[in-house]
Amino acid sequence: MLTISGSPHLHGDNSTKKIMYGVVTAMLPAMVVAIWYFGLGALEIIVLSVGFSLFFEWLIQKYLIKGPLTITDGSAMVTGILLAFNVPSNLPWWMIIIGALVAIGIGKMSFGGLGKNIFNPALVSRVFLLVSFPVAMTSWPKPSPITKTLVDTITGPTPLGFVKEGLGAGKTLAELSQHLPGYGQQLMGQMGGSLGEVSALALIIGGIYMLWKKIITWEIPVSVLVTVFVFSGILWQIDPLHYTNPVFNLLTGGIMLGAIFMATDMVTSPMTRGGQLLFGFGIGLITMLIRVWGAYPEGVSFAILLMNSVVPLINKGFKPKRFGTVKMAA
Amino acid sequence: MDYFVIIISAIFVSNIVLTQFLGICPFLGVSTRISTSVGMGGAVLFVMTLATMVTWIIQYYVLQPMGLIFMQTIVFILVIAALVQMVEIILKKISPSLYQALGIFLPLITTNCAVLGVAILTVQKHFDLMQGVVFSMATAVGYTMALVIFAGIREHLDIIEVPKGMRGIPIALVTAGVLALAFMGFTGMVK
Amino acid sequence: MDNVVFISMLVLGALGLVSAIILYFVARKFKVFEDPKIDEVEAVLPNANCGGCGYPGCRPFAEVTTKKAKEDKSLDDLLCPVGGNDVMKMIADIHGLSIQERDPMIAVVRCNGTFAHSPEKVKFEGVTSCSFADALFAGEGGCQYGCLGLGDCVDACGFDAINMDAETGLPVVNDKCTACGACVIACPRDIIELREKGPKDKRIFVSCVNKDKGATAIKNCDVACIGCGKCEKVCEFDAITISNFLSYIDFDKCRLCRKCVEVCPTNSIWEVNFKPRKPRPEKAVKPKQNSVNVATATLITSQKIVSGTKNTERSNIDKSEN
Amino acid sequence: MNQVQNLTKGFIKENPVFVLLLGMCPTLGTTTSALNGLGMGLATAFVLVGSNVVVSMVKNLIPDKVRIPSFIVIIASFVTIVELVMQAYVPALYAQLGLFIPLIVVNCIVLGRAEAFASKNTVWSSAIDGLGMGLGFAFALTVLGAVRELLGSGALFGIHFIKGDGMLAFILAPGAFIALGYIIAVINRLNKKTA
Amino acid sequence: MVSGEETVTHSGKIRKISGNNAEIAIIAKAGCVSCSLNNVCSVSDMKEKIIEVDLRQIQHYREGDDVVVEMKQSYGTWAVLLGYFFPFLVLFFGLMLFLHFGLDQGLAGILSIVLLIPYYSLLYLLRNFFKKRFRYNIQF
Amino acid sequence: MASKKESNFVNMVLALVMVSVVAALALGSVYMLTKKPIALAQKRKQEAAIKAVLPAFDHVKGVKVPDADGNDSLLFNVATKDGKLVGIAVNTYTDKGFGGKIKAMIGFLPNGTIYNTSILELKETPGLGTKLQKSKSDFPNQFKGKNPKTFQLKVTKDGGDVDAITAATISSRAFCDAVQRAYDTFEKEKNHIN
Amino acid sequence: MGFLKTFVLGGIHPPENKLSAGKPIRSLSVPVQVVVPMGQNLGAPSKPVVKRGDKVKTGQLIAEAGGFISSNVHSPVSGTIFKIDNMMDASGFRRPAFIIKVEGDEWMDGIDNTETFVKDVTLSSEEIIAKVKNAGIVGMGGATFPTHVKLMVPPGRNAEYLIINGVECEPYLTADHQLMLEKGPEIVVGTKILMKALKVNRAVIGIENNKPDAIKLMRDLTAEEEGIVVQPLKVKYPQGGEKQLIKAVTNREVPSGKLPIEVGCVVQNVGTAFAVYEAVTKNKPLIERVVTVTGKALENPSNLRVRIGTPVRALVDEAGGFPDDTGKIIGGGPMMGKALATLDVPVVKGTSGILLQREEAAHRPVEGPCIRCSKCTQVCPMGLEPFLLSRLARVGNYEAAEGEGVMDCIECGSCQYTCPAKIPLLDYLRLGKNKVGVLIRARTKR
Ligand SMILES: Cc1cc2nc3c(=O)[nH]c(=O)nc-3n(C[C@H](O)[C@H](O)[C@H](O)COP(=O)(O)O)c2cc1C
Ligand SMILES: Cc1cc2nc3c(=O)[nH]c(=O)nc-3n(C[C@H](O)[C@H](O)[C@H](O)COP(=O)(O)O)c2cc1C
Ligand SMILES: Cc1cc2nc3c(=O)[nH]c(=O)nc-3n(C[C@H](O)[C@H](O)[C@H](O)COP(=O)(O)O)c2cc1C
Ligand SMILES: Cc1cc2nc3c(=O)[nH]c(=O)nc-3n(C[C@H](O)[C@H](O)[C@H](O)CO)c2cc1C
Ligand code: SF4
Ligand code: SF4
Ligand code: SF4
Ligand code: SF4
Ligand code: FES
Repeated sequence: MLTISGSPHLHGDNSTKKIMYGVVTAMLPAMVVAIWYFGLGALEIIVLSVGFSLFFEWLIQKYLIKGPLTITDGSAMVTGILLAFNVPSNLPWWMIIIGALVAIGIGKMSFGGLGKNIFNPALVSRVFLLVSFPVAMTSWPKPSPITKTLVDTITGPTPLGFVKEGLGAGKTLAELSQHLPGYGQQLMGQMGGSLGEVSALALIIGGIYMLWKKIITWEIPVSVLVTVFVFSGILWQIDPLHYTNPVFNLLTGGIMLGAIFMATDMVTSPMTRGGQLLFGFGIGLITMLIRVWGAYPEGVSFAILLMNSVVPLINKGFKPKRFGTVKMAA
Repeated sequence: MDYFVIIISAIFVSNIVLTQFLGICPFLGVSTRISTSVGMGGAVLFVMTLATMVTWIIQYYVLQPMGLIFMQTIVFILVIAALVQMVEIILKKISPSLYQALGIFLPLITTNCAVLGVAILTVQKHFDLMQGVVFSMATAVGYTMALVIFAGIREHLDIIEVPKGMRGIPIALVTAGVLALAFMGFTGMVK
Repeated sequence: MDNVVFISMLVLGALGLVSAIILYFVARKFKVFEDPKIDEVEAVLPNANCGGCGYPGCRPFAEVTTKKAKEDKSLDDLLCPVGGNDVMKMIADIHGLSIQERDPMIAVVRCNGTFAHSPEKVKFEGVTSCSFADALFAGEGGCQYGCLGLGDCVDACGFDAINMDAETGLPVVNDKCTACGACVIACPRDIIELREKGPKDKRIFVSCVNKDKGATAIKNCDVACIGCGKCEKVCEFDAITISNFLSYIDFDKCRLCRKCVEVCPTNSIWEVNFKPRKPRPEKAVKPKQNSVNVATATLITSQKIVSGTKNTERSNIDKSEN
Repeated sequence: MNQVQNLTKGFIKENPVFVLLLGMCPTLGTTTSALNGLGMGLATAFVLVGSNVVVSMVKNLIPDKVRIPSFIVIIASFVTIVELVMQAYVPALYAQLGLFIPLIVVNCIVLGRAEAFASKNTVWSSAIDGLGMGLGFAFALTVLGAVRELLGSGALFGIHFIKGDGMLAFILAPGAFIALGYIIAVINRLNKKTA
Repeated sequence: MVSGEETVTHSGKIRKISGNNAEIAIIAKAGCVSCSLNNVCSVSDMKEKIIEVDLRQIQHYREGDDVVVEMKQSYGTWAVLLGYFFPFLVLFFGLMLFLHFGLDQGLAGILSIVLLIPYYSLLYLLRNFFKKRFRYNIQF
Repeated sequence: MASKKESNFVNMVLALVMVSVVAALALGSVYMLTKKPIALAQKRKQEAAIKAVLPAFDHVKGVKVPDADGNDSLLFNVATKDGKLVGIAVNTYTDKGFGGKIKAMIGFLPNGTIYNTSILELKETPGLGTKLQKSKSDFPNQFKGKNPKTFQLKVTKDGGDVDAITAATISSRAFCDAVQRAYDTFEKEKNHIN
Repeated sequence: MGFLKTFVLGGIHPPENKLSAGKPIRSLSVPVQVVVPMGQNLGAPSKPVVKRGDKVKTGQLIAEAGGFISSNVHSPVSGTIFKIDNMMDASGFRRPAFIIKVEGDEWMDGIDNTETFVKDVTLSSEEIIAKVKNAGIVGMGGATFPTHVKLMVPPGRNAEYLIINGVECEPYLTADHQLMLEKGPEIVVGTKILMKALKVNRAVIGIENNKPDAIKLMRDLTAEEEGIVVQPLKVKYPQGGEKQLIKAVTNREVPSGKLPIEVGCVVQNVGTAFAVYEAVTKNKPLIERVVTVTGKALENPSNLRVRIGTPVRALVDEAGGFPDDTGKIIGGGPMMGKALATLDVPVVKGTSGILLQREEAAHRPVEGPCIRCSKCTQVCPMGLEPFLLSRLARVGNYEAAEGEGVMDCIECGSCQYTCPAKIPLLDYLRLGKNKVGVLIRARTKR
């Protein structure tokens, strides 16, 4: 039988699935690093997080929304992995289940599922967990190559937390910096932190892959990182004893993970390039404000959520240039 | 207290809607028009400031000297209600066309809860007059900000298919909750 | 000590005085009179805000009735189709008037191009919107007048009174219908009509809107009205007219004698809510739909019509079909 | 409508919080625990009943144009009375509820019932109405408080069920919004089913 | 923008027609539309606002008709500035000024409220200008 | 139904004034009635706090004392039994809490030893900073019977003797600050009391 | 070659699949019966001037323009008017049409039916326009807008550029390309005639860079011609869109809601230019056109010259017969063409191609939720936000859709092609355009 439909009768070969599994691929290096440093605990967290994210998505779609099932589109898997990336590797298993429920239930399905949410689901969950279980969420196991971690885990602070603590107690950076990991270690990920955020290098590799595959555009990550670099650079120039240097700010904490994988979530970021630049700038700025003056040592998650909330406004303000709306010089 | 601290605190750290829980009803029922939200912010700004000034004077020059602090609630609410109406009458008398333009533009400013709340808070926090005025101004700004952000989100929610059970108030509340979660990031910025 | 009480009385009294004065002037400035009857009327209205009455909502309708009642002392050309006679009577009571009872109406779908009768010739893919499909092509069954089956009418109905039958691909009106007419407006093909419900909900109508010549019509749908004129001839009450190869039964004139139903060679005339006929041998092969209620009315015969019906080509009487 | 229905409708069908969505501020602001919610709810209920009774008593003495301010004065008086009494006899609870006690005066439910019901009905039915609505409000606040307390600290009315804490987020501001959002969603669903 | 300036619309009802003027009552939609009792919640504001519209171009309206009043959005912004924002500035800077001169807080407060009187007088003087500037019309 | 009063000027003024006056009367009376209980409740609260942090006493006297840096003043509740000094309960505070100000009462024995502590007011995070309160954790107990002369009022992380509440170092540190403030002022002023 | 001219906003690169490229144009023999619809142009349908049973000659006027924006219709064959009846058109609707039984091929007097090349034209602008009008020429680029209307520059406007649209950016289609290769000189003359009619002295022939032979040929042919240049363009869909072409060639933007003449441009398709040539120099009305018949399953994708009214089935038979696994028949190109319900519909003046899609290619991919990736916005040549417009149409907020510019959409389909969630964006946009159109009409009526 012939088919009748409106034009166009051709379709490009890009698809939601391709995009989502592309992101998963891009996260592989960071995943490998996480397992290398944090051991099977990291693997367990990732598996639990992904598994329960998919499970809750299925459950809600099947029994509450009663709509089509879309767990195979890969978006819940991305959310699951990113949630796992955002927690310490020794988080109790039941907390990660609560996290998956919050991410999928509150962050995503309450709004109707993929594409409808305003806030980044993984971050909603991370912040929810952070606020609910501050103790567990801020005890970081010290990373060590996989062979050792199987034996024991020692907890230690993240470099950012350490610095903030120290500064709060009236110490100067000079004293503190002796105890900080070097840049090489920071790049490779040999420092305390959430399991996916530690290795800047692995994250950057993933980012380049996504840029190459045209999954993301450069605007958001670059504007976030540049803002952080410039802002912290200025403070550092003013008072290098009390403000950390810009490279340290880029390599530690969740800024790389946030800028490359979480701020770029297309669902929750602005549509136009101008809007994306502003979005990235906002994230960088708020992150630094929280890092420097807030109570929390790290502010990326809050910054992204806050900027998520103004995305509708940004979208209103930054429209694409419409054809034929500029007066010709005639 | 430092004015700067008061301002940051009232706008971000203890945002009136998201952490103080005042003026929730208009916040939830806010229109999706961003420009009207800003306009409403302007009105709230004036009304709050004026109300705070008047109630502050009454508190410290009438109630306290006369030992009538216990009548704070009743006096404040009467004064605020009267003030708001007076502003309206004056505007209408002075320039009907201006008044009419406002009438078309703005939804009702039923923010009694927030206005009275701020007036009482100003007194509770032992602010002096200028601090009180700055506080109410910053509160109004924080209120407007929350309103505008929410107007934007509402517009988005209007064109997507929110699941049936969550449509309307439930999703608005959940969104407000997540927004409040995000605002917790400002915790501790001012002591 | 008592002077605290005294002072408070003084202060509050003064405040009360000031407010009273202000309010007095406010009241004078903003005096608005609204007839309390409007509220009363609004209270008896169904509050469906469907617009079926021709006004934007229930409150405006309440205002109009109140105004009319005051000025014209009659509510005759006003009707809340949803509330029907009962509600209109209540409104009239509020105003101390009486009303003319009106025959209740119901929406009927004048197309029977089910999957069986008008088999799909092509498959449509795209948004489920009749108005979109109408602009794109003639229809899956090839009838350019028939129902597209994409449910614009269903979406328009605020009373859950119309739904798509998955088996036939046609909308079915159930007895929740309030005759608000929203579906009539929504249908891009003017298939839905409001008709009198008739005594005991009985009614007879032509379930087809195809204006093609008989031969063409029957090619796309075996229960199409071919405009043969048999019904027109057999009707003793002049209730049937044919124009553009399409028969139409005027419900004001129709006496429900059912003669036309019997003569229609293509079964395109429907009887609803009649008792089953006594089986007659020659008609047995062609059982008429005889459902007891409207909801099952579409389950009509799927029997093929013997073709070869002659259709007398008639000059086009330029009369719209309804 | 009979008196019993009048009394019970406020619980689910016409619950001022869950269905009519009134008085959101105290609802969110005071429900960190079931007990606090109950306290706030009862305080409001008292004001509701008191003002309803008085308003219905004086309804014929008050000209229309000063109706609203008179009602406000009456309501504010009851609020102040509650304030004073709580300060005197339950100071701890008063300290917890803080700002929200004086704010009862602007709670739409109170003025709304005075205006919509008490100003048209007899003293007795106004009292019943006030009680019904007030208890409905108290019920809602208690439920929300209980949910938040249970999820937030693993306790109910101060009795702990688990060691340690629950999800702290529920005790804090975000949890108030989120919990209320889902409760309303559930109630909507229930009401739709029974309707 | 090509689509012209954005406008604000408001539905209302014609109360009275006198000559070329129509008094239109607009039911101000409360900020709290969610609140089902908002029609009784009138502590701080009016429910209905009357505006006047010049009917010279369009005559076919009768009293009681439902109409949509339309106004350019920028007028609304200006109205808010004039009606609320500038008086706020008067209050604020008045207070700052008086306190700067070392006045007692209460006095400074009262004086800055009194400052509103000249401000509103100014508005009063300008009322005819506003009348010309602020235009509304009935949509369609 | 009795006919409603008309809305004319006199009626309006009269009604509203009457309502106000009656309301004021009622309020004034309730105020008079509750005045004493309120004052009592407040006094009881303060006394209860003092009692909680000091050994038994029969008489207490409040003295405002400039604090150690001389910027502010603290309230010293000087408790005596049979005219003999039992201890001093210091109303102290700190601004360094996670959520801002924390107010506390610290009871010092005449020799400077901490008898007990209690929290009067705090805005810390429930479940974390709120563990400063006695009902919520053992944290405050470690101060009992310690003399700040020998007991370093600093969390262990900063080289002191106080075991911080897990994940609430900031609050713990703030509490130490409040105690320190009280102790410094106590040391400075104890000789001027009496 | 990154520096070729093109339009700025958006655009996509669907696979070209020009299967019939380079295939010489073959003339299809005259069928035994033709169906000539009365409404073949954008605008009002034409009014018949012959009756049932009349004998007509090839090129005889059988219906005349029914309004200002309307055009004449001529008999494409000689024979008898068998019937004037409602006949199925491409969308399956029955609309009035002539059914002509073919009897021989007897042409009207005065029509020069030879291939001789006439180079010089001495007519005035008005005379040319009159001839174009008489010949019933409509735009051959697909929109079928009556050409003579386009040539009548409204008072107060001034045409500066004639742009000949040889872009053919649609995948699969090759008719224009082949026409340029075979009838280059005629097209150049047609262009000159159009320039004269419009009283312009500049004409640009825009050709995409994937047709280097055509560019070269046209360059050679116009080398001597004053004022005519050939502009190679970067390959990007929808370069052939009028507004995009004007932007690419002249860097002018036709203001939203306005016509090209606003910026001094008139765009004509190469086919139109050829038809104008034939009409003016040879008095030949528009009774035949070149149609690309193509599709991956077709044995012999071809460029055919056919009489208007020939059944599509005849074309498909000529191109190798109807393949069994055909899932969709498209009249036009794959991006903008219309799906046909049957092969039994006639070729009309606007039929530029017939594309047969295989069953597996004929179906829409499954639709998922929009992931707000903004790809649709990035490719929209009109700078619209298709995801937003489609949502607004879906929830019925047509006023907002109008404000967001839904009426500017040129229905190029780039957005839907690109969307990773496979949302039928253009369906919704069309729905929105329909409804907004109703709104606008209601408004202007008031
Ligand atoms: C929601 C939330 C609330 C917190 N509240 C407190 C608090 O009240 N007091 C506190 O000292 N730390 C609080 N913290 C933890 C601090 O941010 C910081 O991590 C901690 O004080 C220092 O870590 P440590 O005590 O484990 O060394 C909170 C953290 C979160 C996420
Ligand atoms: C109502 C209407 C009026 C038009 N008037 C003119 C005109 O006066 N001059 C002109 O050159 N083109 C005119 N056009 C033609 C359009 O500019 C355009 O060429 C036509 O719609 C086909 O373009 P397309 O194939 O890109 O859609 C008109 C089109 C429409 C729909
Ligand atoms: C998206 C789009 C693509 C088009 N592509 C072509 C094309 O490739 N070639 C062409 O001649 N016309 C194309 N057209 C039609 C032109 O816009 C325009 O109607 C035509 O060039 C005008 O010439 P005509 O009136 O002679 O047809 C396209 C239109 C649209 C909207
Ligand atoms: C580049 C990219 C980044 C993403 N980042 C996140 C993320 O940070 N958190 C998340 O929950 N989902 C993320 N997703 C997955 C998906 O968009 C997300 O589940 C939706 O927000 C759910 O509607 C990402 C997807 C892509 C393509
Ligand atoms: S079926 Fe039609 S007429 Fe009947 S209620 Fe529904 S929309 Fe109204
Ligand atoms: S009756 Fe009309 S609106 Fe309803 S499905 Fe059929 S075509 Fe669509
Ligand atoms: S079809 Fe319309 S909206 Fe989509 S890309 Fe083309 S012009 Fe833009
Ligand atoms: S391309 Fe598709 S998925 Fe992406 S924003 Fe547009 S509509 Fe949404
Ligand atoms: S209770 Fe309604 S605004 Fe606060």
